[in-house]
Amino acid sequence: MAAQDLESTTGSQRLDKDTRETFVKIGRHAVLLLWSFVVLFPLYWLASMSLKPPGEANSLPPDWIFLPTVYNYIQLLQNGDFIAAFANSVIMVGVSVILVLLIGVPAAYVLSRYDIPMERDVLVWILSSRMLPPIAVVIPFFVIFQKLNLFDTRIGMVLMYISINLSLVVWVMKAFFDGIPETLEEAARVDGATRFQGFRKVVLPAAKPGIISVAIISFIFAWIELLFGLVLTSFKAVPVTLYVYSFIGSRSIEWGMLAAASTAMIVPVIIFLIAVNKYLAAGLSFGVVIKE
Amino acid sequence: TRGGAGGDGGSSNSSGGGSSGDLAIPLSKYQDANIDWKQFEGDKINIGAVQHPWVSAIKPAIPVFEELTGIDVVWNILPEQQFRTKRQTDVSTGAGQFDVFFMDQVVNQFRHEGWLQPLDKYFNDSSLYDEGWYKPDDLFEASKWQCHGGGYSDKWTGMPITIEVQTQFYLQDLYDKHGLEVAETWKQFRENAKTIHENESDIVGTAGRGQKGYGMNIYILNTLLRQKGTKLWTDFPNDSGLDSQGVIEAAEWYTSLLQDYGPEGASTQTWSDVQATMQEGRTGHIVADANMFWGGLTNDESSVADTVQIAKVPKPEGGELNPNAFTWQISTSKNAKNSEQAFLFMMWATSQPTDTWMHLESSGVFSVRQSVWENDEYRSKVGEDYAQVSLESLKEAAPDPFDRKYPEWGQRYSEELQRAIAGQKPAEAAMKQAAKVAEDIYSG
Amino acid sequence: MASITIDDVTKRFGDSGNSVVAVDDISLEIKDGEFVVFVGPSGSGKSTLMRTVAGLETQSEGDIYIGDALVNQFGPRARDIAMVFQNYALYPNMTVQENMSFGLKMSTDLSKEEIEEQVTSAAEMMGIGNLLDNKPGELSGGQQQRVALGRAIVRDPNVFLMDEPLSNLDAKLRTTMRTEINRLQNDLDVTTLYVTHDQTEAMTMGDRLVVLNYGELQQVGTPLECFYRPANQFVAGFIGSPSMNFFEGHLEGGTLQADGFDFDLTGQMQSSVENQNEIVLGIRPEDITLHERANVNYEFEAVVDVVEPMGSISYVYLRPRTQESDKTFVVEADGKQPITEGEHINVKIPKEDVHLFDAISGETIHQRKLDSDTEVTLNEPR
Amino acid sequence: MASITIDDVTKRFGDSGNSVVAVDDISLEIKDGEFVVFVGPSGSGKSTLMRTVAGLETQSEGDIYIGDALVNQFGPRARDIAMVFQNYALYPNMTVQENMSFGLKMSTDLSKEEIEEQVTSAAEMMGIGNLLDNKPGELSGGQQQRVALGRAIVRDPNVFLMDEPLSNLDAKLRTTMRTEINRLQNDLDVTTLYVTHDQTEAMTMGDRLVVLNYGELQQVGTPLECFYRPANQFVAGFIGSPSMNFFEGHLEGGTLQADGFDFDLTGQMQSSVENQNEIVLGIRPEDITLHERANVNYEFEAVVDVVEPMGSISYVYLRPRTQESDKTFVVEADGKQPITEGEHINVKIPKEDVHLFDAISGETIHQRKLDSDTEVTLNEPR
Amino acid sequence: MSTPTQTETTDTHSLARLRDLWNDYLPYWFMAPMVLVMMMITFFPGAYDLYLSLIAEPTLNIFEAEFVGLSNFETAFTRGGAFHSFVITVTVVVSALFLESVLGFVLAAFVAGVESSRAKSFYRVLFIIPMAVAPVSLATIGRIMLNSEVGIIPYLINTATPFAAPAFLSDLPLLTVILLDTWNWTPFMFIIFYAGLSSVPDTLVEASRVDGAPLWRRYIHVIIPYMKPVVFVATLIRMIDLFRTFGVVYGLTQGGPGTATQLVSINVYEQMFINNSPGVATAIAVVYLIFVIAIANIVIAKVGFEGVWD
Ligand SMILES: Nc1ncnc2c1ncn2[C@@H]1O[C@H](COP(=O)(O)OP(=O)(O)OP(=O)(O)O)[C@@H](O)[C@H]1O
Ligand SMILES: Nc1ncnc2c1ncn2[C@@H]1O[C@H](COP(=O)(O)OP(=O)(O)OP(=O)(O)O)[C@@H](O)[C@H]1O
Ligand SMILES: [Mg+2]
Ligand SMILES: [Mg+2]
Repeated sequence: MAAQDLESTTGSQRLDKDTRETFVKIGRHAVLLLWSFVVLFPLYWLASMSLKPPGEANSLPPDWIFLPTVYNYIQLLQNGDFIAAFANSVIMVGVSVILVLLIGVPAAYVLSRYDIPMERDVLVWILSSRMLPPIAVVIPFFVIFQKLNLFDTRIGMVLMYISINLSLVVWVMKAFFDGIPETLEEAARVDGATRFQGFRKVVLPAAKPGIISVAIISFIFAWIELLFGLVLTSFKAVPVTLYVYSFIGSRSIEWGMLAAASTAMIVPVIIFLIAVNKYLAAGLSFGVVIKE
Repeated sequence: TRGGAGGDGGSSNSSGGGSSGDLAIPLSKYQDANIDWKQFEGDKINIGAVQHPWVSAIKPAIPVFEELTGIDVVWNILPEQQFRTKRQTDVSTGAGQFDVFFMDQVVNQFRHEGWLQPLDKYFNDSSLYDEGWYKPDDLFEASKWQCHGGGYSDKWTGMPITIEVQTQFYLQDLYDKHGLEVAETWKQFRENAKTIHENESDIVGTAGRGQKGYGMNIYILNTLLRQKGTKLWTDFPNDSGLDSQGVIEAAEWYTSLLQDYGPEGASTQTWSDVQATMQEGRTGHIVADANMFWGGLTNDESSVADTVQIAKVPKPEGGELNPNAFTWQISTSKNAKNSEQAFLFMMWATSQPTDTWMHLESSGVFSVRQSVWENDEYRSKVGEDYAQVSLESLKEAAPDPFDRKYPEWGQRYSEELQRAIAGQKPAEAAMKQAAKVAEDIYSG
Repeated sequence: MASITIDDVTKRFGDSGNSVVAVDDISLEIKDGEFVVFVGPSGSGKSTLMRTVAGLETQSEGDIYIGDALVNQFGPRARDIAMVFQNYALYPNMTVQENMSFGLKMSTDLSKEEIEEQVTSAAEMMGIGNLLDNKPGELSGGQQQRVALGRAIVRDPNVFLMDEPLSNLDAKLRTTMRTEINRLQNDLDVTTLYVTHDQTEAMTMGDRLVVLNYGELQQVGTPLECFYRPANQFVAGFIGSPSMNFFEGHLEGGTLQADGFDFDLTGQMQSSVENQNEIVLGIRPEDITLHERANVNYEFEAVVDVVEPMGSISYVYLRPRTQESDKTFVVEADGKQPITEGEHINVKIPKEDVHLFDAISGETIHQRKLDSDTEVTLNEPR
Repeated sequence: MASITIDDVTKRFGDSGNSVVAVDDISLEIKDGEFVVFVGPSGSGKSTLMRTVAGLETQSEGDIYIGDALVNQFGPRARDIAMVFQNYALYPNMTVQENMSFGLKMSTDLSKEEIEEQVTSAAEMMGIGNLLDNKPGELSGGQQQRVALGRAIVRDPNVFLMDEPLSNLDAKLRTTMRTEINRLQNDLDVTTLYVTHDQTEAMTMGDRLVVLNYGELQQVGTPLECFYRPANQFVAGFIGSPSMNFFEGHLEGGTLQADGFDFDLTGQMQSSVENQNEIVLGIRPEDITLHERANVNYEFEAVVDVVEPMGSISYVYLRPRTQESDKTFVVEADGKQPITEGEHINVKIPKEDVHLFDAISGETIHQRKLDSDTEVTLNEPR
Repeated sequence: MSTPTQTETTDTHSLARLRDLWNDYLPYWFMAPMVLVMMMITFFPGAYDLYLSLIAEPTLNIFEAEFVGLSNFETAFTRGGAFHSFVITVTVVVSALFLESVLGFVLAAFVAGVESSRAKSFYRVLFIIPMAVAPVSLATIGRIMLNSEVGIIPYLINTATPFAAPAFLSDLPLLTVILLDTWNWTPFMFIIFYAGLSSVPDTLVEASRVDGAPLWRRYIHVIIPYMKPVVFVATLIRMIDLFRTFGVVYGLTQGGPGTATQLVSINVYEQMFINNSPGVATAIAVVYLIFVIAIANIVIAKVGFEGVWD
């Protein structure tokens, strides 16, 4: 190709590329902003319902501008039961997330790295634990919980939360471990690390985005869980979800309180998300580390 | 509207050791009774309750009961749907956690499964019951009837705590504007709805429950069909009567009313949508729904508080007024550990002193006792209109009979009605299908 | 095919606070079809410069032209390049065949068969023809590197960028590959930038050498120019293996007083020196001669520290007998010349082979002599 | 420190159906403290053998002993080794400092300060002292490789395994590192296995060379042995750069008739030959001499194909004038000797420098002559 | 120094022995708690459901139970409307899964491509939040927002666009359910895909750029294949979760109008808690479990889940 050929091709490519690049950029931002709107609008509406004075929650045309009142939140804060259940949930869910990671992540590692007999069947079996609708298993669980004295205990609820998340953790983490080259562990073992140390010091940090993402999801799954909390507790271990619904009465719905409680329930999730946000982004580039 | 602290929580409200002077109701009101109140001192009962105003109304009086009997009361309060799940799990596995629980449309289902414990044994126990003091005749017939398995049992299945009855609601300012009269008949009602629907841009003629569910659309339709002179199960369990002319006419009327003058998507509206629509002044009427909406429509949640009016439900020309009514009863199960204590509680809670206090001093608006509705203090407290319309309706009220498979076939029946409201099939076809399904369920 | 112009390009990594300057204000013109070899110590910015040309890094300052087009805003795809990455960057989920075909599939309209044919023949040529169905994870290091090279050379791009493409190959294979790359580059006449640490590759493959240090350009010239006419002490020391020996010294009336010996400057040298006093004398190991017997011509006596036999030659590490520090210098001696460690030997530094550098700036003050033939070929590209 | 015994070790990859034999029945004894260099073409099984010794691969057959202990069942940790991986295998989430400390933390009880001190001094020595807080992803290729090397050398293990640890370093740094590794190995007296493709490293670093090809052992011996006394044509061709030139020929009454020239065998050669007829003559590029003027001694006239100037020497590629094929051979000529491409020149093959190989088996039939001094040092480890 | 044997044998220190025991049997220790929990949460409920599906009346005393063979299964498919709900469920699963995967991936890729790290963090947090809205809240608030008369969404459509708002819940129930689920659960896909994307080595992307691949082909040929295990797992798990979706849909439509959104889980719920037919409910659940296991197996067999380094 002669130089002028290049010139013309790159010239046109340049045009192409410039337009395409801007196009892509604008398109990307448009999509992200659009989705942000789609996500934000109901959330905004929820929050605004919680901040509107009584009677304005559903008024149309909407009061876009209104004097926000924290009345509902004050009510919520003064509701000792709500606060207690909130704290209870934070503890139970928090502990369950830690435990489910402690149980699930090592198992996922083994499933990823070792030759397990009937590996596929084991994996499907694990997955089968989330195939039945909770509705269909809640009664058996109720029966066992009664027998084992786990009914209405925090330990019981933590166990339940573990059980709803374990399959997720195992599967997703296995996938992430599969993506981490074994060379890293080889290096660790040569460096004198035991298999466990290799796992803990080298593999785990490399799997951080995966761990964080399953932690987030597990947290949320447990946090919004309703059915097991409903059936398997009565006083001591009641999760906050049940309280949110207590604003849906027999012949009236307290929109403001419902919205406030629902909003309040999102807050710990946001806090959790912000706390782990930076780890979620911490992608590793194995490519610069091993030649392959 | 919603009273008291949400949810269950903790144990009783008894602060313990408070002198009777602090109590909401003087103990003397109960001590006249020839009942051994203290026989279960130190026990504890567990109440499974729905998130219902009754709970908030009675809660301040619980210390009275605790003081009176020495029994601790523990609450377990849940939203309706969640409560049903929990109650069913509890009784079906024989766990017997609840000594007292709210009972509704499933009464005969539970009775048939042998989960419910008839109360007659306790009524007959003189240390537990004193008829002269309790005055069972003061209870509305409708609620007593429901407490006997809705006509399917001759034994007490529970004791009534609340009753609500259907009434209609309308907006006075619209009526004034368009020169309308309060409708007494279906025809009038339809015309009123038409006038409003066609002359107002942002306001629909009427709103009514369209959502399926045994407490939803058919709760309204059942009234209308009874007014047409027919009833559910013309011949139980062989002929459901749902394909009779009266039912079909009622269904056609209700369906076309909602389709023509109801909101878009009326077929999916539940009581909360209906209420919200009215609260926002987006509808001229509510055709027939719980009188208990009154509170929600007149409090500060409502933008129509000063113009909304209550009236009895319309009836067909020549038909009878017999609005649907619904009673929450409280029952105890076979496996409950403290049934006697539970009975003491039920009786105390539904007794005249307690009920009167709940309505006069607390937030009750749903008394099962006629005497309360006639009480002037109460009438002036809740408003003459509300009290009078409710009372008259209650006297005429005819609740639904909840046979043991009502939940199952009722669900299918309401599905069919919902389809008709949604315009997916004609009302007649829907009702015929519903009849078939209902009968199949009993024969299959 | 296209010329490449690198215009005042600077590349900084990190945020402005504690940034690392990987490429420091480099300007360079590479002619269409030229083969340019980049050399420099590890970390001197070779890869960074190459990646900037590829469009994988965006320069912090400066412009890059390919042909006449300013390509600052272009991605690698628009620049139409083929690259061998220093770390291979093979696709782990694709077979060798797929790895090598990928670029052709993406950048050309060739039919499946044509692609397969080209890939197979390139793979055969590189001795990995029987590994086409393997995944990169099943290959040895050298085989992986050949796949990485193969992936680039099957293409027909504007520019070849090769970042140490032969570092993990054995000497024989490297020779073959070297020849193949040169042949290919000649055939296609593609402008090529090539990074290597191998002196042989640096000296033999390129039209011009580009010497970098700390991100700065040290010298651009033909390999022989850089070897015989180094622009500064760094280049002199960097090109040639073993390195040129340097003796620092103080100039005292036409005599360089180094640690352990004196060296008399020729008149020509003296005239070049002007008034610098601190001078470095440079002489390549192969130019120094060792003599068993004393001789008028030798400069000084030295002690043999280590002898590294290399087959036909030996590297002898020596220390001037009267030197104070224990720095050694290297001499390339005939492999069959019997030299034992600890022995005293006479060293001769031929005057015509000596370079002189300014000890402070490092600039070359005096270049060695060359016979006129060599002098002529210096500026000729290979 | 420990001896290593590799006993009939075979390593196959893949399932029995289509398996690849990466290491083929190798037996080898490595003495305590010995420095052994593995060489062989790419894919010859060097890394695999090394990884097997490390315990990262389990051999398909055979035993490995470290010291007197059979370690087949032991993991790398129990074998107490330090290894430089060919692909570095740095921990991407750790800084350079942490990468280098990791092994010490895991395998010793040293205090934090001691570890830091050792790591810092090793890093300084390798010129990466200022990069201690960087992550591997922010380093140049050579810097990464130095981290990988540093991670191994800070430790004090039973065995060092180094798989091409210097391949991405520049010549100068490589020389320094070579010396450092040797010094360290001497100081610690750790048994060391070292893979390299660099002829200089192969010749100078190890006590013994192990030459592999296709997973099979070709020769084990001191570097000079392998260079001067190659066991077969493969070793002869592999060791030394540029490679030995081979001329195939037919033996006709004491004269080897090669393509383009005849070569008269000496009596001694003839007696070694026995009754093979197909013979390969081998001679190293540096042993052939070129002469402008005709001379009784030269063998044949040749045409200059290419001249590669290399600084002090040039590689001249020639073809016997009357040769039929266009195969060339290489001669190492003085860099200042003026030779131009296309020129005709006379080639001399000194009889004493000639090797003869059996053309079929490749076995060496006749080795070159050496002066008695060299002969003696052949078997001495460095 | 010692040879390895000596290190091994002289290490008779009990703590060290314990450590060896730990490391030698590491896979067992690692698997044991998971297997234990799994046994607890699968075997008993599974067996219990199977048992219930085979008997007439629920009873905990197996000796009193009246086994009725497959009659519950028969009822499930005749009166129980099991087949209809399977069809509805599959429709929802397929469409929601498609929407959520595509949207989740596109969003993850787009967010990963955002330059400003602040904007990136913002999107990352924001896009996850919908998942944290509790199902019944979402359904209740969603209902009111979609209400034709007082809902904000129909209002906005009617006032801000030239279109007339449809009655979402009655005229487009299935679509509404699918869209709401998409709003609710796209975050799940987003977060896993995002984490997956951030573990794709830069060098691969660089290599593919140099190889001249345009953006979308880089994704198709290099990035997605590389993160295949993650994509696969996220999709599979989401699929399985979708199969048992309950809360939001029930709260929103209760399976209506009619049975237009009668998902399997809603059907099971109604059979169990409304009709009081645990036998039929569990029969549906059992058939359904077999169905989903079969699908999962097919998907696994067809797509496979090997990592790139295997
Ligand atoms: N995991 C594997 N699966 C299949 N074959 C493999 C695997 N690892 C290596 N091989 C093959 O085994 C042979 C030896 O590989 P090895 O890595 O030992 O070579 P090497 O001598 O180190 O080569 P290089 O110098 O190129 O690094 C090669 O042919 C290679 O393709
Ligand atoms: N991503 C990065 N972040 C920070 N510093 C970097 C980064 N990449 C490279 N550097 C630094 O820039 C300098 C030049 O690196 P570069 O990779 O260009 O060197 P190089 O000449 O290719 O070296 P080598 O021969 O070792 O490959 C080095 O000091 C390196 O540490
Ligand atoms: Mg580099
Ligand atoms: Mg190797």
